[in-house]
Amino acid sequence: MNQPVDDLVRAVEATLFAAEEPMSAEQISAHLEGADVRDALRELEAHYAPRGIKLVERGKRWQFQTAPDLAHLLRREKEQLRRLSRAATEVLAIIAYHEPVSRAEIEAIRGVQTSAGTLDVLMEAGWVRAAGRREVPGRPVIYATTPDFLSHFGLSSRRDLPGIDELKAAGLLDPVDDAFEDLMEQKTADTGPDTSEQDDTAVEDGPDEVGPDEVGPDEN
Amino acid sequence: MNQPVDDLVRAVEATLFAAEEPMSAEQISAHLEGADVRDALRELEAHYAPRGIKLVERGKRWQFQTAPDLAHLLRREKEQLRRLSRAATEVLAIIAYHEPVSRAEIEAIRGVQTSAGTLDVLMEAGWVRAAGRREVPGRPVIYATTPDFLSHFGLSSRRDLPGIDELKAAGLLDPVDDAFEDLMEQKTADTGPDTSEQDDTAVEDGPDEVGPDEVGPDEN
Amino acid sequence: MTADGLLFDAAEAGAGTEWEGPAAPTDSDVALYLELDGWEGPLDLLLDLARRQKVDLKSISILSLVDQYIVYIERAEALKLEIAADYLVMAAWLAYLKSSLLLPRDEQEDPSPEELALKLQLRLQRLGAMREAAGRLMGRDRLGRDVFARGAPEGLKVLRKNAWQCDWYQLVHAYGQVKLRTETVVHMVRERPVMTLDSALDRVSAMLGVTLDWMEIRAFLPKRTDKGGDDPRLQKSALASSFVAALELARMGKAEIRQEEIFGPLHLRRVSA
Repeated sequence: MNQPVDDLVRAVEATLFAAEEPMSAEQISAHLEGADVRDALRELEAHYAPRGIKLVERGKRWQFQTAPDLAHLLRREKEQLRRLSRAATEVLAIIAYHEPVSRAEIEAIRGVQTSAGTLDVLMEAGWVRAAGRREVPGRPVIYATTPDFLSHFGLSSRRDLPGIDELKAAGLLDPVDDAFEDLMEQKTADTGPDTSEQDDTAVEDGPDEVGPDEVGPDEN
Repeated sequence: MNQPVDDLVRAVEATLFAAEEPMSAEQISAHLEGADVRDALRELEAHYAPRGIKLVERGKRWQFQTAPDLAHLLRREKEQLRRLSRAATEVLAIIAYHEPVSRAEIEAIRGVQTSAGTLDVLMEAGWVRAAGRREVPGRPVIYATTPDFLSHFGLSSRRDLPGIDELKAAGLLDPVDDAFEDLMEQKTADTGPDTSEQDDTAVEDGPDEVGPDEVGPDEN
Repeated sequence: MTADGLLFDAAEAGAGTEWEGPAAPTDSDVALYLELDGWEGPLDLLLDLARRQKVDLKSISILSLVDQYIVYIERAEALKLEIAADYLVMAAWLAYLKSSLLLPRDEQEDPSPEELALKLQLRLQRLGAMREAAGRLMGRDRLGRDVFARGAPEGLKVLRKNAWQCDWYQLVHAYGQVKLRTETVVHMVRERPVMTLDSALDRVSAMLGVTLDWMEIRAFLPKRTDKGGDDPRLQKSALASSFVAALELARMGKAEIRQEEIFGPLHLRRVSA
């Protein structure tokens, strides 16, 4: 009934099974004295696809986990997640969809200051990390998501973020000023060519002077 | 390529996978709304038999574990070359020339205290062993060299070690040399990262390793 | 372009209103008042009010949104609820925006009220999009809630084993160092032929007693033929001692010293009493 299983496949299977953390193909390979494990990973992924356990790739790292459709069987005793505040979920989403992003940029979208605890919670959860500084005046710290974020939310990569393509296409991931400028240009294009000169000037002047703050009174 | 897997089998598989402890058939059954899981367990056991993971029953409780023949993957050993510290080398030499000796005797010969770590290192290296106790008050442990010691240093017996007169003839008792080498050793320790290994050992051995202090306790 | 023409675009449509955290306020106005703390600032409240225009999410009216906001704030004030300053500032700004949008404009303002309204709408869109995205993100199969990692992984361990290095030379050399360090150190002072100051004093004063003439100091030294007198070290010692003896005798007034040139021969004679 059982066919013999390839030795390398068995070794990769056992390694990932015993691992306490997701492992990249390189890490698995290093653990198995440099063997090329990519085929074995694909084979295992296919083998486990219909089973109660799955082998999944999350941000280039592989891990075994239970099948999502069995959540109802497992959840009752294992609910251990701390609920995130609404602020924290919003900040997390903004970082994930815009990364890397500075705190000021997060606040521009949310319209409120981000309390110090909010980013801390996300960093403590291991989902968000500081990812350097933006090379603009003040050199603000910028934030990005981590591989653990992808693991936790079951994303193979950031491209898996729900609706990210639509949001991108709709320009909703662009800053307000950019979107505004685009809209004004479209408007200009729609109206007659005779007024284009005047409108162009207006458009060019507009966004420069009107920062996001000036759209409405900011809270502070 | 993959046949569909029975729902109950999948559920048992996921339950055992996520479990933090081995589970009895009754526990699994209770977790799965009273389903009879025995057949599912047998099926899983057979399914995993040739794989890198096994489902095993131990004292009526079931658990997944890495296949025994792959246990070596869980604990890999990596050899790290490390130079013996000067303190350890001295202690080893004293044991070789005077064996069996107690720690107090070693200290009397060296003129400085010997940290416990030093003897541990020599025993870890497999060159020194505890060789019983000296029948004097306090019954101190006495130490001797091992056959591994002889083979590592290319000696057929301890008598191959050169005597004091030979050492003198070879210039190994030359005080100028000593001072010079101390200087060189200090210099080496101060420079490049290539000596970090040596430094590590020095830290382990603590005050023993500090050259000039070893001249004698009267320094303080 | 009128304010009413400002639309939320399609991406806003069909947005789920579910996300984790505090539940969205209910439709009841009373609840609205009580849950003032439920909003994170004026933009959040505006977005929520916009979502309430359920007639058509695609065509939110900025003007009616402004009205709703202002009414909301006014009624909250009427109930003497404490309202954070930023809500009031937003209310004032929106009132200004509304009047600008409604009143005929004589002069060209820059930016125009339509542009300000558009920017406000764009901000609301972005916040709405992120709120929806957060909801969908939280609704995914999450590790530790919907899917689970292995409960008790054995763990992969890499054990570092030390391979200690030492060779024959280092071993033997170390022993040599120990021996050398602990060897008893003995200082030997060899016996040397010397003439003490006392014997020089005796000798010089005795010899001075024989004559009143000047005598060169060398004449006081032991003869080569004396016992041990041929030892240059004794000669050196005797010269030094005799010189000191001569100085001593001169100090006591028993002898005179004379030297005719620098480094010249040194003479002494007895002082006649």
